[in-house]
Amino acid sequence: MADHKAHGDGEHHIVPKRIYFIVFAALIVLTWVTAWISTVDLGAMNTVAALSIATFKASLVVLFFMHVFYGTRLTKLIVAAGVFWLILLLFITMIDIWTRTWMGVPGR
Amino acid sequence: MITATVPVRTEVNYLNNEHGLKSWLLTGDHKRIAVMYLIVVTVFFFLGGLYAAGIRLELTTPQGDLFDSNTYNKVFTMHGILMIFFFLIPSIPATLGNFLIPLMVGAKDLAFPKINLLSLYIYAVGALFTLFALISGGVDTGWTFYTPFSSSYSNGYVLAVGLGIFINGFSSILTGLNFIVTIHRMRAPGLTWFRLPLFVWGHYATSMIMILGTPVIAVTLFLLVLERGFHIGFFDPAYGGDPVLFQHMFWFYSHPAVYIMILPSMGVISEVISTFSSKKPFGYTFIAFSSVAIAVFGFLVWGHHMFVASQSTYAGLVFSILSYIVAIPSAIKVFNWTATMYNGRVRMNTPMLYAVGFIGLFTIGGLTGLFLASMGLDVHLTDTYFVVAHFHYVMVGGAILGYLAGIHFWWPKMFGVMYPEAPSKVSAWLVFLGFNLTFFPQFILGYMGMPRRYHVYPPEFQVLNVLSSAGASILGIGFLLPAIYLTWSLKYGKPAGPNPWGATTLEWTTSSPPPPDNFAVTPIVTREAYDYSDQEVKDIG
Amino acid sequence: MEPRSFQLLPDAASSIAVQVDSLYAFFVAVSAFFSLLVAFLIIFFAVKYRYRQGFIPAGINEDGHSVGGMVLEIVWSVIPLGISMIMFAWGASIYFTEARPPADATEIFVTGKQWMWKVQHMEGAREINELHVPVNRNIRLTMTSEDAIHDFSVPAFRTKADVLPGRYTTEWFRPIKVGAYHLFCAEYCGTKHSAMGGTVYVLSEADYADWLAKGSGEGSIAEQGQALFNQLGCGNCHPNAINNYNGRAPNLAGIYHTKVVLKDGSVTRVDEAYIRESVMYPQAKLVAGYDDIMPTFQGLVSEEGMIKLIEYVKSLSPRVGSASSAPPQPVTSSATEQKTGRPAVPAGKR
Amino acid sequence: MDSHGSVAVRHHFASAEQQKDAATIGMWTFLVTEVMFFGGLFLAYFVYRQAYPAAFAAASNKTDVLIGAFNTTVLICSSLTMALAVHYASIGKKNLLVLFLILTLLLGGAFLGVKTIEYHDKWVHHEIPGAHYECDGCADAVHTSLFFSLYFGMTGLHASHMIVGFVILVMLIFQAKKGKFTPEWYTPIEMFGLYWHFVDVVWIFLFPLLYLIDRTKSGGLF
Ligand code: HEA
Ligand code: HEA
Ligand code: CUA
Ligand SMILES: [Cu+2]
Repeated sequence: MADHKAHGDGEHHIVPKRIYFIVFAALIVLTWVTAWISTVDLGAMNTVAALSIATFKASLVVLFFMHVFYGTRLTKLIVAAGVFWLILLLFITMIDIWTRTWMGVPGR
Repeated sequence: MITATVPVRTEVNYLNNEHGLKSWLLTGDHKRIAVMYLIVVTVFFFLGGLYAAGIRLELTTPQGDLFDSNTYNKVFTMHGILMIFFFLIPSIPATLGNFLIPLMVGAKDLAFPKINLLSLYIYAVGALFTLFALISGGVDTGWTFYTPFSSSYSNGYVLAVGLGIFINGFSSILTGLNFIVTIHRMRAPGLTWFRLPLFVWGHYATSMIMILGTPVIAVTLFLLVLERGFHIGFFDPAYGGDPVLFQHMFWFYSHPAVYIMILPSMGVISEVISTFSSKKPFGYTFIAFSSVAIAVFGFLVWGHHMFVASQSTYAGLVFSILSYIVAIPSAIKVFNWTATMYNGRVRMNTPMLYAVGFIGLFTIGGLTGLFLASMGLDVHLTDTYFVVAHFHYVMVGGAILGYLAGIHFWWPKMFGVMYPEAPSKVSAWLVFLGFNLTFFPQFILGYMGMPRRYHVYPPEFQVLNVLSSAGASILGIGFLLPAIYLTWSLKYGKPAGPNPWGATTLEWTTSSPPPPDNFAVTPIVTREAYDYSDQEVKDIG
Repeated sequence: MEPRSFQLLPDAASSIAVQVDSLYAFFVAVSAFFSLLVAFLIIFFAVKYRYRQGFIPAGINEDGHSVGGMVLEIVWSVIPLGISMIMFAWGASIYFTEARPPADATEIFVTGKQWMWKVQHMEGAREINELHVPVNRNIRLTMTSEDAIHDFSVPAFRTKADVLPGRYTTEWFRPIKVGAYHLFCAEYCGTKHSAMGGTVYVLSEADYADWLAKGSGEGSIAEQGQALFNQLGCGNCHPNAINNYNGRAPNLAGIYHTKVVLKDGSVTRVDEAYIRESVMYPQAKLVAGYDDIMPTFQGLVSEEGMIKLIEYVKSLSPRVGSASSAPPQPVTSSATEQKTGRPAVPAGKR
Repeated sequence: MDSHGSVAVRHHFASAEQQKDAATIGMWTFLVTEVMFFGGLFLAYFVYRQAYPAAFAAASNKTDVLIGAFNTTVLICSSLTMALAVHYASIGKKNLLVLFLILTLLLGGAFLGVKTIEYHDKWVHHEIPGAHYECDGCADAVHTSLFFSLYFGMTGLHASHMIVGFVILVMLIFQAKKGKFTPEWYTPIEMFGLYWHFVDVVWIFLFPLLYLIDRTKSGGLF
C-alpha cells in the first residue's frame, strides 16, 4: 500500500481513561452554561455564543471520543472535508438569502 | 504496466466458477454484481428511451394528438427520471467502475463486497417504488420536482417516486463509499497514486460527489415527502416556506450530479484514446487533477440553474463566474485528449470511434453550457429547447457515447469474446449522425424561444421538430444495434484473449474473463499505467 | 396572431434583444472556432498518424511533462479562461441592464395562475392572456402567482422571469417594434403549462391610448385599492393622511420606500414585499412601538386585491424614484374627483 | 461498517491492518454523508430563522429547556459510556465492555423515552404542523408552524438515528456477551462507537438551535 507507513491506527492508540472523564465533565458543564447564557440578553451575540459553545463541544466529542485527535491524516482530511462541504452548502446558499434586497428590485 | 506474473489462461472464471441463480443473487464478486447492474441499467435505458420515442412522436405535430397534456407531462417526467436516476448516474460507475476498479488497482475485490451487493438491492428497491408509480399512473412534476407544484398541486405519484429516488440515492452513496475506500486502501504494492489509470481518477472524483452531494438530494426529497404527504411545511409559501430554497437544495446535488454522469465517461475516454493511439495520455497529471478539480468546483456553481428563479443578482454573479471556472478543467481534458492522438499510432476501432465522437459532441455540449452560464443569455435561453439540446449533447453525446466506448472497449475483458466489427462501426455512425440530427435543431428551436416541457407549440416550430424526431428514430436504431450484436457475441463471438487491443493497464494482464479472484497472484507494480514501449501494436481493424 | 413561416432567428422586438443577439453571435463564433478546431485536429491526427505496419512516429514515448507540454497546458488553460471571463462580464453586464428597470418605467401588474395570465394596468384596464404595451416606452412588470411557479417569457423581447407565489418579481423591457409576439409560460406548472400563453401586442402610442381608453370602468388600481382598503376596514387602525398618528397602527401616508425600525431593532425598507407580508403575516415584522393587534388577512385578499392595496399605499407617498403612469396625486377621500380626468398617457412622459 | 464475521481476515484483504483501516475510512466516509444529510435540514433552519426571527423565538420558547438540557446530559453520558465500552473492548475486559454497552443502551433508551414524552406533549398542544396546528398566543402561526416543521424534521431524523443505533446496540451486546470481540478484533464496537458519538454531535447542535432561541424574556432557566 502506497502510503501506509503513517498509520498509527493499526496499533490502536489507547486513550487514557482520564481524558474521557475530563471531556465528559467539560461537555456537561458547557451544556448547562449554554442553557444559562441563553437567558442573558446579549443581543445578536446570543446566537454566536450558542453556536460557539456547540461547536466547541462537538469538537471535543469528535477529537477525543471519536479519536480523531489520535487518528491518521486521512481521517482528519475526511472530517475536514465533511465540515468544509457543510459550510459550502450553508454559506453559498446564504449569499443568495443575504443579498436578495440589495438591488432594491423585487425578485432581483 | 508489467506485473510479476505472466497470466495463464485459466479455465475457471468468474462466470463459470459457480452456477445457479443463487450464486448470482448472493454473490459478493464485484464482477458479477457489475454484470447484474449492466442488465438492469440497460433495461432502464430502453424504458427511458421508449418514453423518449413517445416525446418525439408527439412533437412531430404542433397540436397534442398522441397524448393528452397530462400524459405528455408524465411521459417527459418519467423519461427524465428514469434516464437520470436509474440509468445514467449508476451506468458507468456501477457497471464498468464496479467491474474494473478492483482489477485496475490489482485487488481481489472492492473493500466491502457485501455493501456492494447491498447497493444493488437498494437500487432495486428504489426502482420498484418508481416502477410502481409509473404503472399506477406516473408522475408529472418534471424530473426537477419544483415546489410548490410538486408538493401541493401535482396530481401524480410524487410520494412513491420521491421515495424511490430517495432510496436509490443510498445505492449511489454506498457505491461511492466503496470506491473511495478501495482506491485508498486496496491498491496493489507499488501502485502509487500517479500510477493509477485515469479511469480510476475519474471514479475517485465521481465518488467524492456521490458521498458529498447525494445525501442532500435525499434529505430534500424527504422534506418534499413530508410536505406533500403530511402537510408539514418546508417550501410552499402557503406554509410560510421559500420555494427557492428547494431549488437551492435540489441543485446543490443535481448540478454536481451532472459531473457524476460525465466524469466516469471522461475516465473511459482517457483509457480508450491512449490505448488506440498507443501512447501515454498527454498531460496525465493534468487530466487526473482536472477530474478532482471538476468534482470540487462543481459544487460551487449550482445557482446557474436559477438565474431567473428570483435568486439574488449578486448570488447569480458568483454562480456565473464560478461556472466559467469549472469549465476550464473540461477544456484541459479535451485538449489533452486531442494532443494524445498527435504522434501516436491511431487505430479507429469501434471504441475509438465512440471516443472521438464523444470529444466532438461533448465539446459542443460543453460550449453551449457556457451560453447558459452567461446570465444575460440564460435569461433568454433558460427553460427553452436550447437547454434541452445542451444537456442531451453532454449526456447522450457525452456520457452515453463514453459509456458505449467503454462497453465496446471492455466487452472482451468482461465476457472473453469479441463482437463483430462491422455492425458495431455501423451503429457508432448511426448514433453519431442520428444524434446530431435529433438535437442540433433543438439549439435553433431554443434560441427561437420554444419553451421546454411543451406539449403543444406554435406551428412555426414544426419543421425543426420533425427533423428532430426523424433523427431520434435513427438514433433509436443506433442504440438498438449494440444490444443485439453484443448479446449475439456472448454465444457466437470469437474468443478475445487477455489483451486484444494492446492496452497497458492492470486489468489486461489477467485472463478474459478474469478469474474469480481477479489475479492468479497479487500483481506488484513497478511502472506507470501507460507504458507502450514493449507493447506490440497490432491492427485488429 | 397569424402563424409565421419558418424562420431561424426570433424577432428582435425590444431594446435588449439587439444586445442579447450580439452576445449570442459572439458565443456562436467562439464555439464554432473551438468545435471546428477540435474536430479538425482529431480528423487530421486520425489520418496522419493512422496505424501502419512497422511505422513508429518519432518521439512517441515523449511524455507530457516535457517543457513543451507544460507550456501547452498553460496556453490552453489560460486562453479559454481569458475568453470565458469576457463571456462572463459581457453576460453579466447585460443581465444588470435586464434586472434594473429604468426609473421612468410604466408599471403593469401580472398575476399568474394555473393556467392563465391576468394583467392589471395602472389605469384600471385588465386583460387575460394578453398584454398591450406602447412601443418605445419602458415597461416594468411586477408579478406574482396564485399557485405554482410560472414564468413570464416573451422570446421576442429576450426576457423572462419566474413568477412565484408569495412574493413579487420584476421584469422590464422596452418594445421597439410594433407587432404581436408570443407570450409563453416558461416554468413548468402542470397540466396545461404549454397552453398558458398568449400574445403581447406592441401598439403605437395612439393605438395604445385608444386601447387604454376602453379601460375597465373601475377606476385606477390605486382607486380600486382604496375601495378595498375601506371595505376591509384597514382605515379603522391605519391613518392614511399625513401627520396623523393614532398609536394603534403605523400611518401609511408617505411610508412607501421609507425605512422603518422593527420591534427587534432591525431596520427594513417598506417595499412591495414588506407591505404584502404585513397584510398576510402582520406579526412577522412588527414596527417598533406598536402592539401585535392586527389580524392576518390571509385568505381574505386575493393576489390581485393585494396588488391594488399595495398600489393604494404607494399612492399615499409622493413619487419616489418611479414616475409610474398613474398620476402621482395621493388618492384621498377626494380622489373620486380625479377619476374622470385621468390622462390616457401620463403627463411628463414624453 | 464491515461488521460481519470473525477475527479472520476476509479473503480479499491482504492483512488485518488493511481490513481495519478500510473499515475506519469507510465509517468516516459514511459519517460525512450523514453530515450532509443533516446539513440540508440545518440549511433550511438557518434560512428560515434568518427570515422569521420573531416567529422562531416565539415558537422556540414553547419548548421545554429543562427537558432539552436534561436530554442533552443523558446523551452526553451515553457518549461517555460508549467511549468507555470501546476502551474496555480494546483492552479485552469483556464484562466491563458488556456493562458499558448496556449502560449506553439504557441511556439511549432514556433519551428516546423523554423524547416520546415531549412529542406527546406537542401533540396534545396541537403543535404538530399540519391541519391541526394551533399556536396559543402567537400571532404569526404560519411561521411558528415552520419552526415546528423543522423541529420535528430535525429531532425526528435524529431520533430515527437513535433507534437504528439502539437496535444495533442490542445485537452488539449479545455478540459481546458471547465473547466475539477481542483486543485484536473489535472493529464493530469501534465503528458503532463512531456512529453513536456522531448522533451525539448532531444533538449538541440541535439543543441550542431548537430550544434556546431568545430565552432572555423567559426569566431564567427554572
Ligand atoms: C453530463 C451532464 C452535464 C454536463 C457535463 C454539463 C456541463 C455544463 N453545463 Fe449543463 N446541464 C445539464 C447537464 C450537464 N451540463 C443538465 C441535465 C441541465 C438541465 C437540467 C434541467 O433543467 O433539467 C443543464 C443545464 C445547465 C445550465 C442551466 C440552464 C438553464 O436551465 O437555464 C447551465 C447554466 O449555466 C449549464 C452550464 C453548464 C456548463 C458551464 C458546463 C461545463 O461543465 C461544460 C464545460 C465544457 C466545455 C467548456 C467544453 C470543452 C472546452 C473547450 C473545447 C475549450 C474552449 C473553452 C472555453 C472557451 C471556455 N448547464
Ligand atoms: C441520460 C439522460 C437522457 C437520455 C439518454 C435521453 C435520451 C433522449 N431524450 Fe431526453 N431528457 C432527459 C435525459 C435524457 N434523455 C432529461 C433529464 C430530460 C428533461 C425532463 C424534464 O424536463 O423533466 C429530457 C427531456 C427530453 C425532451 C424534452 C421534453 C420536453 O421538454 O417536453 C426531449 C425531446 O425531444 C427528449 C428527447 C430524447 C431523445 C430523442 C433521446 C434519445 O437519445 C433516446 C434514444 C433511445 C431510444 C429511442 C430507445 C432505444 C431504442 C428502441 C427501443 C428502438 C425503438 C425506437 C425507435 C425506433 C424510435 N428528452
Ligand atoms: Cu404556468 Cu407553466
Ligand atoms: Cu448545472
